[in-house]
Amino acid sequence: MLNTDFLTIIGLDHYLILSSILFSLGMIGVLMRRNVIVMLMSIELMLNAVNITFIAFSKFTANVDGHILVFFVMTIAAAEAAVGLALAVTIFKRFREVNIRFFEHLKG
Amino acid sequence: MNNELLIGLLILCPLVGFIINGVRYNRPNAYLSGGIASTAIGISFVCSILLFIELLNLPVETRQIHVRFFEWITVDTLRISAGFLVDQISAVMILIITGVGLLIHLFSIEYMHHDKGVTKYFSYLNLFVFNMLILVLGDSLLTMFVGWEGVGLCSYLLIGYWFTDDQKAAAGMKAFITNRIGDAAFILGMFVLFFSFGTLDLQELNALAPAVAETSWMGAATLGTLFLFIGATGKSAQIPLYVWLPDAMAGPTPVSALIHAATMVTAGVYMICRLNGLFISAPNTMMIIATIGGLTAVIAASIGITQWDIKKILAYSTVSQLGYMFLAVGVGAFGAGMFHLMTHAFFKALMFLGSGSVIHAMHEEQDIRKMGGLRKYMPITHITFLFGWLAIIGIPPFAGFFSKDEILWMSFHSPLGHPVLWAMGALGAAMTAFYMTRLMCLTFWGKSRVPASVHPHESPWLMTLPLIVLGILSIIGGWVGIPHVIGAVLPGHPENVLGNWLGPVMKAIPGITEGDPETEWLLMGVSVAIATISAIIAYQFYVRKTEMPGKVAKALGPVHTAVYNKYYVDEFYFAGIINPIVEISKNIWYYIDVNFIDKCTYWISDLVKSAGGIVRNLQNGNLQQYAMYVAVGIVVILSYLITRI
Amino acid sequence: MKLVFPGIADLIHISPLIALFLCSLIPITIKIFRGNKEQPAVATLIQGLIGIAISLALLLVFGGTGQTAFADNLIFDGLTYWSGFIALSAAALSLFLMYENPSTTGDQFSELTFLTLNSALGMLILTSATDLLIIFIGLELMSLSLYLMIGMSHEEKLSKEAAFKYFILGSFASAIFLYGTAFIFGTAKTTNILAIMEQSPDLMETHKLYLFGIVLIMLGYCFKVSLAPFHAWTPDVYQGAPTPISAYMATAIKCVSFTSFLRVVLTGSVISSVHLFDILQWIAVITMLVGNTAAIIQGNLKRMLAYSSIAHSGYILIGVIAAGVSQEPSFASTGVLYYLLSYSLMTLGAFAMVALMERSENEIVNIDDLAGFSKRHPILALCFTIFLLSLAGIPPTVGFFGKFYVFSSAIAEGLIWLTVWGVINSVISVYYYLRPIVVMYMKDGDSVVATHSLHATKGTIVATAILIIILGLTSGALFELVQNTL
Amino acid sequence: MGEALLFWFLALVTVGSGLAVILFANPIFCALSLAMTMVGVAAIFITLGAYFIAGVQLIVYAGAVMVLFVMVLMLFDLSGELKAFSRGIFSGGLKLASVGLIAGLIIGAITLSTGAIQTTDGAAAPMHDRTKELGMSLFSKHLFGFEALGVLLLVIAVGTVALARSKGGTHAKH
Amino acid sequence: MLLTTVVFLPLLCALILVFWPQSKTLRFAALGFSIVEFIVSLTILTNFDKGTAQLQMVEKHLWIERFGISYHLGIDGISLWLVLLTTFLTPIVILGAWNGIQDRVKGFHISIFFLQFAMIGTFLALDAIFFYVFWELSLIPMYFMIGIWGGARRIYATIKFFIFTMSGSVLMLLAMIYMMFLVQESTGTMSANILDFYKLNVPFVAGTFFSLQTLLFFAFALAFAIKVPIFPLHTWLPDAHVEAPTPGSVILAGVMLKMGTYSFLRWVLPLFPEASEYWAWLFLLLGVVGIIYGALVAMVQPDVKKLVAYSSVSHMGYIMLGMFSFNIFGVSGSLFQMLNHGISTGALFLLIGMIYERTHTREIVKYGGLAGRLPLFTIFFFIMTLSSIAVPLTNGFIGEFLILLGAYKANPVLAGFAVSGVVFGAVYMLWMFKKVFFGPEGEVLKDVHHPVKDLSKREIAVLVPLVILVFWMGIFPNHFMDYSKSSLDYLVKNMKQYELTVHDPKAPGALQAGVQR
Repeated sequence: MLNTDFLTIIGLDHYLILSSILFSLGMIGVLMRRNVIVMLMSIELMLNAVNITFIAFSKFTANVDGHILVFFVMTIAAAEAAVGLALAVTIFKRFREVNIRFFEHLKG
Repeated sequence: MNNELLIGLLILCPLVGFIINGVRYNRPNAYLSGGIASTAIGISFVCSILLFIELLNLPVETRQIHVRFFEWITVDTLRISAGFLVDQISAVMILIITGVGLLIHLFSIEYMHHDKGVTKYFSYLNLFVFNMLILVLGDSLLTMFVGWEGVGLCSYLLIGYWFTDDQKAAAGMKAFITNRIGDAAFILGMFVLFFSFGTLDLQELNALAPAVAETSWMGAATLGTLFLFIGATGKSAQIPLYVWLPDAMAGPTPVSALIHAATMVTAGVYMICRLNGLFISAPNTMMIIATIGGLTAVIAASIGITQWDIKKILAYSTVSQLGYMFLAVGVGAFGAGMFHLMTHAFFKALMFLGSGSVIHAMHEEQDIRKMGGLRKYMPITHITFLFGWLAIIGIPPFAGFFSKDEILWMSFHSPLGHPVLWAMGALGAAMTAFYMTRLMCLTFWGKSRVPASVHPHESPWLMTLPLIVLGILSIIGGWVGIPHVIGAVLPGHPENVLGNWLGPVMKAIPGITEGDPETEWLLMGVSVAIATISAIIAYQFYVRKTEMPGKVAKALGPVHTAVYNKYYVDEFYFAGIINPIVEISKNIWYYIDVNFIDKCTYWISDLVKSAGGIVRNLQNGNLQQYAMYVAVGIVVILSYLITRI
Repeated sequence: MKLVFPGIADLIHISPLIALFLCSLIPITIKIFRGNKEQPAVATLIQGLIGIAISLALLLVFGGTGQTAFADNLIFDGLTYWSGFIALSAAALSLFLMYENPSTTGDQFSELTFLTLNSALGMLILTSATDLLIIFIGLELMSLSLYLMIGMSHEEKLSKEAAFKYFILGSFASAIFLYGTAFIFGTAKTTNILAIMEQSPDLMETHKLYLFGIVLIMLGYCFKVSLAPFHAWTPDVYQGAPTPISAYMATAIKCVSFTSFLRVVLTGSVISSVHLFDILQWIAVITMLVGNTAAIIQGNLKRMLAYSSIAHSGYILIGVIAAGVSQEPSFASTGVLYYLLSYSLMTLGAFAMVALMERSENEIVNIDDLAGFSKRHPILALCFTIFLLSLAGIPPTVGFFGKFYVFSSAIAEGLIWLTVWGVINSVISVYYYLRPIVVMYMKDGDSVVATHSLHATKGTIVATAILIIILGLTSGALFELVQNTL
Repeated sequence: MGEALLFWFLALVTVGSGLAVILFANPIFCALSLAMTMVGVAAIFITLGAYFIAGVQLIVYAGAVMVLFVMVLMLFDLSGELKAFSRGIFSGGLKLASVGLIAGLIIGAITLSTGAIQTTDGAAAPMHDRTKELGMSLFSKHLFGFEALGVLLLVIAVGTVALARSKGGTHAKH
Repeated sequence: MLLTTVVFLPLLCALILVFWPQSKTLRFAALGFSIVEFIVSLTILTNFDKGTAQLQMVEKHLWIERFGISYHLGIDGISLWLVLLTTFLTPIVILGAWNGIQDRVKGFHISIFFLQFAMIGTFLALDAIFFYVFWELSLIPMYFMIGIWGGARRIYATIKFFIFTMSGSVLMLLAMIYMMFLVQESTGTMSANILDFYKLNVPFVAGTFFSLQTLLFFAFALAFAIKVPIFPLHTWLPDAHVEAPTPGSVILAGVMLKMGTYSFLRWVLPLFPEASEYWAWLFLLLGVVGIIYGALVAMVQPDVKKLVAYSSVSHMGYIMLGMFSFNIFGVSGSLFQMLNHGISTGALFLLIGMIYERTHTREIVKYGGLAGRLPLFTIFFFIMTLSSIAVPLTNGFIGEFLILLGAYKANPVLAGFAVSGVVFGAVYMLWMFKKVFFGPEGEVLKDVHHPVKDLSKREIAVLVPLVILVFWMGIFPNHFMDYSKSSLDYLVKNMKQYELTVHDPKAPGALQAGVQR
């Protein structure tokens, strides 16, 4: 007899696992994509995953603080995106390159 | 006069002489510096005579003068003071040292007056006398050791006196180092005695020695005396440490006379006599001493037969004679040992000085093959040398006869002795007679083989005077020890003066019996006969049938080669001991220091650096790689936690 | 729902922060009014310094009371007091260096000052925050300002790369930190560490996720204070960033991050999990080894100092661990604070020395470039020697006493094995700290300072050198002083 | 059941578009996929009753941030970029493995822990709007954070402008 | 205040020299200062009470209250002569460096005074951390001295020196901290005071390495053993000596090595008596190995200075041997030998420096026949050689004899091996002496354009005090040993429950155990 509870009853686990998968995808993006802009996107992905976690916890523990946290995180994520993109533009203008492997002058 | 002052003067005069001459080391005036040095020794000589008289005036039971100047080393129970003891034994010694020393100083003035470093020479000589006096007067083993090392040092300086010659410098070094080996053993001996008896004072040691003879080899007295004896073999050139003495002939000849014949080399004998109470309680040691002494007497004499260098012959003769002395003390005849020490000092100093005179005359030539017939040119030297010769081969009534005879007799008669020991002594006597006669023949007698360029001449009076004095002493010196059997038949019944004088401080050999006069006479006759025959053969060989030695040598073949090459002992020491040590040292330096310890430190530093290299390689500038480290770090930490909790 | 509105007391508490923010606005406002033209750099410098001074004064007056503000979001205790003091001082000294460094001075100095002051503001928030969210905000304010500051360097290549690397990795670490916060929020139902402190042992028992949350948060800190294996950004960024900013990062950021880390550790997470404590020990050991071994083979002075900074993080972590396991954490905390102070002093001095050698913004200062330095500048060479010896931990400098206190606290907790690693590493470190001294004194060369007019930099160097000795000799009194406020 | 279906659908959307973000070679597609993800996340927020947050998510993320991304992408000349991933098979494998392990470990911890978290049943709880509650909290308990965020945004604004104007920035002479 | 003056006067001198004008007067000023310091230090002698083993002239001020660390100076019979040796050697070194050091003269003299400050501090400090501060501090000036004024491989040598010595001492620091906590455990307050350390009873378990006392013992011993240095930790020494400038070598050999041996007496033996006794075999063995090994390796050195450096290894082996024989002979011998080594090896280094100034080489093969040209030099060298090979009536003999005596009491077999050092010592020194001074004139004398001159008056003035001491100590050792007798006696007899108190001159006699009148 197959237990279908996992499919039918959606609980905290589901949201958390979803968020962890998203988080991992974001990590893979940061770790493996060669384009710096996509790396920035992946970081956004990670932050989104975190937000899901917050909200899920907030809902399942009836704690409204989670919403505030998400609100703050979003703001900061936006700020980060701004700074990241500004930096990306700067280095693109300088190196004419978005492939991360060209930024290896500092090493050793 | 005050005893302290006397002893102080006695010891310090040579030191003052050393300092004066040492300060003016670069003024080459032989007469002035020699004068200073001789005066110093002269004062000491006078002091010794005064001390001797003082001693004579004391009653027999308390016949000693003991002064302590200051505490030298005081650590817990080790209390050594700068204390000096004049008793019967050391009184004899200081007389010999200062007396013979004075003569040799005088001889040196003339002998060395061409030399540029003569002032230095005299300062060394004075320093030597100073140290020798400390050696004989020191009241404890440690003070004795001061002189013991000091004389070794002076010997080093004087052997290497002509230091620009590499070989001479090396000879000095050899002497010092060989002595040092002995000294190391001496130090160990002191330790053994100190921790067993709690003192290093000579008299106390004698008194504390076990009353019953020690049979164990590991007993304190045996072990201690054995170590001391090893020390003595170094200083007194006995097997196995005798090798330095022949080389020591590199020094000026008067030095050989003073240090390597009359005084320093006898220090070992003196030391054993000094500690006779202790040594006698260690029969095992005594046996070894006697054996070594006998062996040395024979072996050194045999080498002496084949040598061509006048001084080398005398050197081997000295080694051989020292062997006699050890034979004497080894069988417990301390008095005989001292007696031979004294007569030997006279005649061997005489012979060395005589050879010096010859060398002087021959313009520094030492090879007796280039001499011969010198009798004509140097009558005084010849005559005095003749006395010395007679004395050493033991022809009565010359000094050597009495002392040697007493030794041979005691080695036969003493409970510690053995006929084999006597046989060795007799064999040695025969050989001695042979090579000394050979020396006489080749040097003074026979045809002259002197090169045409050399014009031998008699030495000036300052050199001949000491020869004459010593020559006389070589004749009459033995009369202080006329043995009882002879004395009994002579008019006026001369007693064994020396024996009686030393008697109170010499412990009797346990179990000695009254000797059988017939046997004594017999042995005496035998030894004189051997010596005479042997001398006659030598005369035949080297004056009459001069082709014979070559034939004999050829007949003996390898034996002769071995003896001629001194049994290859030096070679053995070099190949077997010295070179391996040097090689090992090089290797341990190279392999342990440079290649192991340092390599280890390099290895550690390389390890650190290569770790740094790894980190550097990880730090490859790739951003994603860095992020990966974070990810891997998280994985490791989380999985660790999962597995642990 | 109970609402707590902030009152005037809260405002007084955060007055240093407010002052810092307001003063930071002055230079850019003036720039706006001047029609987007830079005012003389010295004026900007003075304004910035005034801002820091006011803030510092307010902090010293009102701080250190141990009171909380803004609904327990902030706390103003001894840790805040001292680390704020160190951070603000470091900011002031770094401003001096920025003022004279070719890669930071001139054009846009007022913006730089603005960012510097605001990043200092972020630091003050970070060091006083007790809520993980506020911590995060402080962290971000501090870091984002720094990313921008590095990116604004006049040097055109390496600084951009450094800024970008720092940014990506920093954001990555922030995300991880945040994820950890989320777990804690979910399990402990609050993000306030004062509130967590009480339930921490229970949670540790029951909730894996809580433990993971704590771990992820710690990793976020480990990244900020550059502990191995999260250190990789440090050498690159320190090297690429303008030297004054490297100095600022190495000192102020490390100081406040460690203080905040300490605050989190003191919640009891470490005590209740012996395994966390094991992990931190290993991190400390690896960090020290990585930093010291890599520093040995560096030729670039700044890079070497960066690795040395990593290594020092390891030493400090020893103190943090000791504080975490201790029953009486104020002892170890004082050690950590003293170490941070000492480390800040000597690192600032050392970076100032690097700044002194830079003729242009593109200049790379290698250790070998110091050859013959001592002959031309004996006093500066002596000062540098003092910095390096202090970094190596030779008495009686502050560096020695820093290590002494940290190791003492560790030994008091029985962490002997850890301290053995610590001292082994300090021996390794001697090797590379001696190298600049060797080059300066024992090799001939024509090394000179960039220009002779770098008075502020020189002043910084001499002042820190003197302080290193004086604070070393009076370290006992200082220790008492700090411990009494904790 | 419908709720479950909705969840699985949204999960599929977010994960699928998330996957697309990291798989597409062309960054424009990535950006569009990211926007899709954001929308999906917003929808999940709604299912979790966070309406306000969902709105903010749509406005800030899907609106502002994504536009920013796309604009920046337009600035760049990306014709040369044909491959999505960095080179290195070994390191790639290691990266994948470690991320996978992290995910696995966290999921494991989640499944172990959620039982202990006292969940008020999400489905049972009324889905009322919490925006007011949120506002109250924001201006009382979280006032400081809010103000700090304000400062942060100002700093970012000034800073990015300054960065853009800096010598090495967009106006740099090449 | 006397000890404070003695410790800090050199620092003051260094500070004055910093501001002294760069002129010829600098050297005179430095010489004058050092002589003043010596005279001041001599007043210790007049104020010293020979009859007590307690600490005298103690000064104590709390420094770091929380840790019980204090500024704590005091002197007893063990440290007395080492302090005087330091102050005595300094003027000699300064005078000896008159011509040798021409580069950065000011820095050099500052280093010397700084070094003197650190060394005296090490000998007088009675507080663990205070001691450690001085201990480490002394590395720095020596590091500079070797590194700046040294020979061709000076950098390698100086770094090796620094890292070797440092790596030992850090573990000691940990051990010290640990002991401070032990004090806290037993008395309630933390203290780094050595007097409190002495009162500790550190648990000891025989037969294992991992017992507390053993570990602490080795932590301390390692630091000191490297400094001494004991075989096989000695390899820094030859390098450091060879590369160091003459003054550096003199101070290194003369005083710095003594810091290690002194510290054994001050710290290791009384603090960890059981462990010391249990592990004595190791140190005795290493001492003997060091004696023989140093001598053998010295024998084959091609470089005079390296030879003397290895001879130091050998001599320090004697000192260790004496110390770990735990009887009054060995211990007083090793203290005496510390002074001897300082004087004779210091003098040898000075002499080598003098000849190096003239010939610019130290290779033995290039010398030869110096005795003919440089008689004065030869005489001085010979006297120092004698002292080095321990000929009676020189200082070396007293030390070596007592050490061997003590060692014999402790372990006759090892002593037997050690005695061979007497022979080897003579071998390498005399061999070198022969090669350098005797034989035909060597390469260095053949340069007709630069004839090698004999010693100048200045150089004679440098050497004469040393020669006087060689004989003074050799002939009247009691003049020196009397001062340390009480302390050493007390140490040997009460090692197991060693405790020191502060000597109150008004109430003498409390702690005179074992003093023999």
